[in-house]
Amino acid sequence: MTVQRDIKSGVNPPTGSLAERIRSHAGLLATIGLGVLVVLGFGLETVLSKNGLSKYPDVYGAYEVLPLVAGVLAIALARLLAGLLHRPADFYERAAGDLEEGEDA
Amino acid sequence: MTPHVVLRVVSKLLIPLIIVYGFYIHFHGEYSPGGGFQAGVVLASSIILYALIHGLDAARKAFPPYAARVGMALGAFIFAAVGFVTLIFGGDFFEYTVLHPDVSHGAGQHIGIIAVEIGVLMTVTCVMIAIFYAFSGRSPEIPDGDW
Amino acid sequence: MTVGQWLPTALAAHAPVLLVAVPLILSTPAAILRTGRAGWAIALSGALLALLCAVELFLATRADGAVISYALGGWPPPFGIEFRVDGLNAALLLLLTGAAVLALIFARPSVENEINADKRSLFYSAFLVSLSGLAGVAITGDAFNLFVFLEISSIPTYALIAMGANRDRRALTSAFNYLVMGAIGATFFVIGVGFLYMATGTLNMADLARLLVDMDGDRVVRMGFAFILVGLGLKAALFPLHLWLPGAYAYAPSFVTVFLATTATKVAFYVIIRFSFDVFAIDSGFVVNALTYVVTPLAIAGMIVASAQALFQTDVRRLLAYSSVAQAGYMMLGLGMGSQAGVSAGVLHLINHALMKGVLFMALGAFAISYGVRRIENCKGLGMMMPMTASAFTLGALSLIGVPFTVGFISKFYLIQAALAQGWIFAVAAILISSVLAVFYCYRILVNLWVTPIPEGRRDLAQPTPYLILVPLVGLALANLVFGVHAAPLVDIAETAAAAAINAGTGS
Amino acid sequence: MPDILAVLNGVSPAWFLIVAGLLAWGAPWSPVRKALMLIGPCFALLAWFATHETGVYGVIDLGPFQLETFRFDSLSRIWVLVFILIAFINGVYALHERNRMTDGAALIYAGAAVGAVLSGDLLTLFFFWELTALASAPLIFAAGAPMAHRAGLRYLAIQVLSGVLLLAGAAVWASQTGSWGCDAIGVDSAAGVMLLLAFGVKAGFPLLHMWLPDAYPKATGVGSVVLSAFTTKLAVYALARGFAGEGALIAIGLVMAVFPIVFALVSNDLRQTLAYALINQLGFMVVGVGLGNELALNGAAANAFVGVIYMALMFMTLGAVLHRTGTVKATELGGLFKSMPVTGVCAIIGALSVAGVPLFSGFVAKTLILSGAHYAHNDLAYAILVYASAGVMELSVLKVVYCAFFGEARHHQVREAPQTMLLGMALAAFLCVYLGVDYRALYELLPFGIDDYEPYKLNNVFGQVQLLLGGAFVFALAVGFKLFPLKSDHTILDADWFYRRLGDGAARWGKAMGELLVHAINTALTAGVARLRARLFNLFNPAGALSREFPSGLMALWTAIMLAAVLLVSYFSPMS
Repeated sequence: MTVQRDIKSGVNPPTGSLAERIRSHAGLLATIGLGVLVVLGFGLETVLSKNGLSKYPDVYGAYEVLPLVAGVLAIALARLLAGLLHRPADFYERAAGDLEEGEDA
Repeated sequence: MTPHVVLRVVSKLLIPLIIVYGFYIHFHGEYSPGGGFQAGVVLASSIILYALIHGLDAARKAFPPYAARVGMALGAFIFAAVGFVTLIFGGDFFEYTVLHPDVSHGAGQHIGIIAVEIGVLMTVTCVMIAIFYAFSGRSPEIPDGDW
Repeated sequence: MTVGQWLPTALAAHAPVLLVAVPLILSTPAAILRTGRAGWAIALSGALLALLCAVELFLATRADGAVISYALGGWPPPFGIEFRVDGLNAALLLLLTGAAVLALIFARPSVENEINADKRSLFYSAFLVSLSGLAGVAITGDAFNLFVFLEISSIPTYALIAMGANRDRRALTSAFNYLVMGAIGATFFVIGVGFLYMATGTLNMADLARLLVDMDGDRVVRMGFAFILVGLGLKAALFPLHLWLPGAYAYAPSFVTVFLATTATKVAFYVIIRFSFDVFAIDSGFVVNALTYVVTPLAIAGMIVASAQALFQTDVRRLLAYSSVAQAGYMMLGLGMGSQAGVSAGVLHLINHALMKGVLFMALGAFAISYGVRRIENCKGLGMMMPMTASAFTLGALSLIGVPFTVGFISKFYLIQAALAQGWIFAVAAILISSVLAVFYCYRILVNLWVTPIPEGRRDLAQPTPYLILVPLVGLALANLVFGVHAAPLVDIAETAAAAAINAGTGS
Repeated sequence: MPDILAVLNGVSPAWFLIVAGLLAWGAPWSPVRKALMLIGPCFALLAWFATHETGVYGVIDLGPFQLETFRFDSLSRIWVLVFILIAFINGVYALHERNRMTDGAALIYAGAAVGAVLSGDLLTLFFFWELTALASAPLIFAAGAPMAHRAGLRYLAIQVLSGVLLLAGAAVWASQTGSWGCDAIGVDSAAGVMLLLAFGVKAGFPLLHMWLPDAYPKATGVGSVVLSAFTTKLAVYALARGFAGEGALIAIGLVMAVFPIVFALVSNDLRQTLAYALINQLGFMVVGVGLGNELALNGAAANAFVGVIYMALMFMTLGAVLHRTGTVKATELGGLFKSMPVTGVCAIIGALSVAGVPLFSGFVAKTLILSGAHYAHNDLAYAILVYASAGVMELSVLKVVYCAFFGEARHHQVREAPQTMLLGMALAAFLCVYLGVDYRALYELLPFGIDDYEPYKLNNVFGQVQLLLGGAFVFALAVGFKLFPLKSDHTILDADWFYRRLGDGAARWGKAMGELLVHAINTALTAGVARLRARLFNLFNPAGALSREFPSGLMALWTAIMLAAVLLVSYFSPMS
C-alpha cells in the first residue's frame, strides 16, 4: 500500500486522502504531538500543584526535565564517542585473522 | 676365512678352554669371587669368538638364536623357580636351608645358591649372545635414499 | 605377620613375595611361547594373581598402623632383604596391579593392532618383567634392592616404548632418550644410596630411618639425600626433568602409554615420599628446605609451564603427556608442603590422576585402533562415530579439569585445602591457573570431538570398538564419577598412606 | 494430581531441566527434542509448585562436606519461577529451529541456572555456575561463523574464569570461616572481594561487562534469547544473596545504568544495542541490591523477574527479524512493520515494558527500586536512576524498534515470522502486559511482603508518563533533524579492546619474546654439548623427526643444575 506518485509529471499529486497525507508526514506529526504533550505536562504540573506534581511530596523541582537534558546530552556524547572510537565494522575480525585482506565480513 | 688357518686352529684350541674356565668361575662363585654373572659373560665370549673367526652363520648354526631366546627365559625361570621350590618346601622365598635337612653344614644353602646361579648363568650367557647376534646381524631397515 | 582374610593362609603368608615373583616367573613362558594370545593370557593371569596378592596385603594393612614384614630367604631384616608393606605402599600396590589388569584387558585388541605378530608374546613377557619390577620397587624395604628393582622395571620399559616404532619411528629416539635419562636417574639414586651406606652402614630402609634421626648434621647424609631426590625426580618426571616423558608417552604403543601413565611415574613418586618422609626424618632442616625451596617452586613451574606447553601441542597423546607433567607438579606440590595434609592430597591426586589418565589414554587407544587418530584435528566428529568412547574421554577430560563430581575435583580440593592450611596462597593461585589452562587444552580436543562435523569419508571407515576396550574404559570412566561423588574411600586410603609415611619416619 | 505433587515435593526443578537437556542432546529426532523442550520445563514447574514449604532439600553427603542442592526460600523461588517460565517460552519459540546442539544446551543451561539459584552452599553454586558457562557456550558456537567461534571462545574463557574466581573465593572463605554456606558474605575479606568479582563478571560490572555486548550479538537467533535470560540474572541473585546492602554496589550499579546508554546509541548491531540496554537494566538491579532495604531488594527481584521476560521478548523479536532477513544491523533494516506486523507489535510491547510505561511490567518493577532509593534518602542515586530509566533507556529501545520496524524502508521482501516464533513472542508479550496490570500477582512472589505498596498513584503515573514523553520527544527530534548517530556500519571500541587488541598484541609480543628468550637460553646451554648433539642428531634423525624431541644432553644439564640446587639448599640448611 505505497502512495502512488505521478512520476511522469514530476510533481506530487496535490490532493490525496487525509490518511495518505498523514502517513507521509507521520514522523513530523508524531514529533509535534509529543512536543505538545510535553509542554502540556509541564503546564498541567504547574497548574495542578504547588510543589509540582512530583512523585514524592518532598522531592522538589521539575526533575522531569531531566530526560530532555539527558537525552540531548546522551546524543551529543554518543556522537562524540562515535567520532572517537569509530572503527570499521570488521575491525576485530580482521585483527584476529578471521578475515583475510580484501575479504568481506 | 679359509686363509686364516692359524686363527682357526688357535680358536679351536681356545674355545673349549674358555668354556671350561667359565664353568670353573661359575662353580667357584659360591665361596670365592665369581659366580653365574661373570661365568655367563665368559661363556658367551666363547661363542662370540667362534662367530668372529668362523663367521656369523656358522655361529648361528652352532648356537641358534632361538636357543638363546629359550635359554634366557629358562634361566630366569630357574632363578624364580628356586624361590617357589623353597616355598613349597615350607620355607620363605629363597630360604635355601629347607632344601636339605643337613642344616649344620649349610647343605641347603649350597644347593640353593648353585641352582640359582645356574639360572643366572643361562640368562647372562644367552643375553650376551643375543645382543651380539642382534648387533652383528643387523641390516639397515631403511634404505639409504629414505634418510 | 597378619593372617589374611582373603587368600588361603598358606598363600597369604607369602603374598608380598608372590606379588613380585609371580609376574617374574610367568614372564618366562610368555617369552618362549610363540602366539600372542597365549602371551596375553599368561600376562593377564599373572597380573590377576598379583592383584589378588595386592588386595590381600591391602586388607591386611587396613588395621591402624599395621605393617607386614617379609624376610627374603629367611634372613632377618637389617641384614637380609626385607619386603615391607604399610598403609602407603599397600595402596600403591593395589593401584599398580589394578591398573595392570585393566590395561591388559585393553591390551589384546590394541596390541594386535600395533605390534607385529612375532613380537607379541615377547612384548607381554617384557611387560610382566616390568610389572614385577615396579611391584618390587613399591614393596621392598631395602634401599639397594630398590635400585635393582628400579632397573628391572626400567629396562623392559625401554623396550616396550621402542615397540612403538612400527607406527612411528620416533619411538626409537624416545626410547633411547628415556634410556639415557633413566640410566642417569638410577645412577644418581644408587650414588645416593651409596652415600647413605657410607654414613650409616646399613641398607635397610627402616634401619636407615632409625639411624638417620640422629645424623641431621652429617654432610654425607645430605649429599645422599640430594642425589636420591634428583635421581627419583627424574624418574617421576619432575619438571624440568620431564623431557623424556612426552616422547615416551606419545610414541609408545597405546597399551604401554596407558600402563606407564597410570603407574610408572607414580611408583617413582612413591619412592620420593618414602625417602623424604620415612627414611629421612621430615623434621630435618635440609629435607624441609629442599622440599620448600626446590621441589615446590619446580612443582609450581611445572604445573604452569607444562600446561602451557600442552596448550600448543598438535598430537593428542603429546598433549596429554605434557598434562601428565603438570599433574605430577600437583603431586609434588602436595609433597613440597611437607605436611600430612599435603602428602595426603598428593597421594590422593596420585590415585585420581591414574584413574583419569587411564581413561584418557585408553580412549585415545580406541580412537587410534578405529581410525588411526593421532592429531587433534583428526578427532573431528568422533563424538558421533564412537559415542561411548568419546563420552568416556570427555568424562576423563572433565576430571582432569577438576569439574565437581569427578575425582579431579576432589584431589584439587584437598590440595587447595592443604595449601590454605599452610597459608600458601600462591600455591592456590598456581593450581587455579593450571586448571584454567587445563580447561583450554581439554577444550581444544573436546570441541573437535563433539562440535565439528564428521569429515567426508570417515563414516565409511567405521569399525565397532572392541568390547575388550569398552569394558575397562567404561569401568574406569565410571570410577572417575563414582569416586568423585563418593570420595570417602579414596580419601581414607590417602590419609592412611600419609599417616603411614609420616608417622613411620618419626621412629615409631 | 495431588499425588504427583506429593512425589515431586522436595525434588529440585533443576534436575528435570538438566535431564531433559541431556536427553535432548542425545536424541537424534527433532520432534522428541522439541517435546522435551516443552515437557522439561512443565515438570520443573510442577516441582516448583509441589514444594510448598521453604527449606533445604536434596542434600548430598560428600563425606567432608555436604552439598545443598535445593534451598527453597523466599528469595530463590521467584528466580526459579521466571527461569522455568522462560525455558518454556523459549521451547515454544524455538520449535521451528532444527539444531540438536542448541536444544539440549538451552535446557541444560536453564537447568544449571535454576540449580545455581537453588544451591545452598558455595560448592554447589560453583558446580552449576560453571555448568551455565559450559552449557551456554554452544549457543554461540552454533551460529557457525568463525567470528562466532572466536566470540564463543572469549565468552567461555571469561565465564570459566568467573567460576574459577568463585571457587577460589569460596575456598578462602571456607578456610577463614569454616563454612561453605552461600549466605551473606560482605567485602570485608579477600574472599569476599574475590566472590564479588566472580559474581561481578557475570553481572556485567563496568569493565568486566565486555563479554556481554561481544558475545550476545554473535549467538544464534534462539541462542541470544536464552543467553539474555539466565547468566546475568543469576549473577544478580548471587549478589542479592551475598552482598545485599553493600554500599559499593550502589556506585557500581549507577555506572552500569548510565554508561551503556551511550554505547547503545552508537552501536549498529541491534542485538548489541539490546545487550547494552541489558547492562543498563542490570545496573538498576545492582543498585537495588546495593541499597539493601526491603523495598529495593523487592525491586531488584521484581526487576529480574520482569526483566528476564521483556528482554527475552526483545531478543525474540530480533531473532525473528534475523530469521527472516538474515541481519540485525540498523543500517540494513527498516520499515519491517508492514511485512511483520505481529512481530512489530510484540517488539513495541517489549519496548514499552523496558521503558517502564504504566500498565506494562517494567513500570511496576522499576518503581519499586526508585521508591527504595527514595526511602533510603539517596537523592543522587534517585536522580541518576531517573535519568537512566525513563529518559535514555527509551532512547535505546526506541532505537531498536524504530530502526527495525519503522523508518526508511529497505528492500526486504520478507514474510511474517513462523507461527511458533509468534506464539513464543505472544506468550512473553502477554506476560509483560499481564504483570503490568495484575501487579499483585508479581508482588506476592517477592521475597518481602509489600501488601501496602501501590504503584498506580496519580503522581507516580503522571511523573513517569512525563519522563517517557520527554524522552520520546528528544528521540523524535533527534531523528527528525538527523542528529541521531546512525551513519554507517561500524565497530565502537569498548573495554573489550583491552583484551581483543591490547591483550592480543601483548600476548603475541610476549610469545615472540618468550620464544626468543627460550631460544637464547637453549643456545647458551647447549653450546657445550653441541657436538655431541650434532652426532646424536646425525645418528638418530630420520628426516628431521628428532627436531622436535629434546636432546638428552639438555636434560642431563638440567639434572646437574637441579642437583646443584638441592645440594646447595640442603648443605646450607641449619640443623634442626
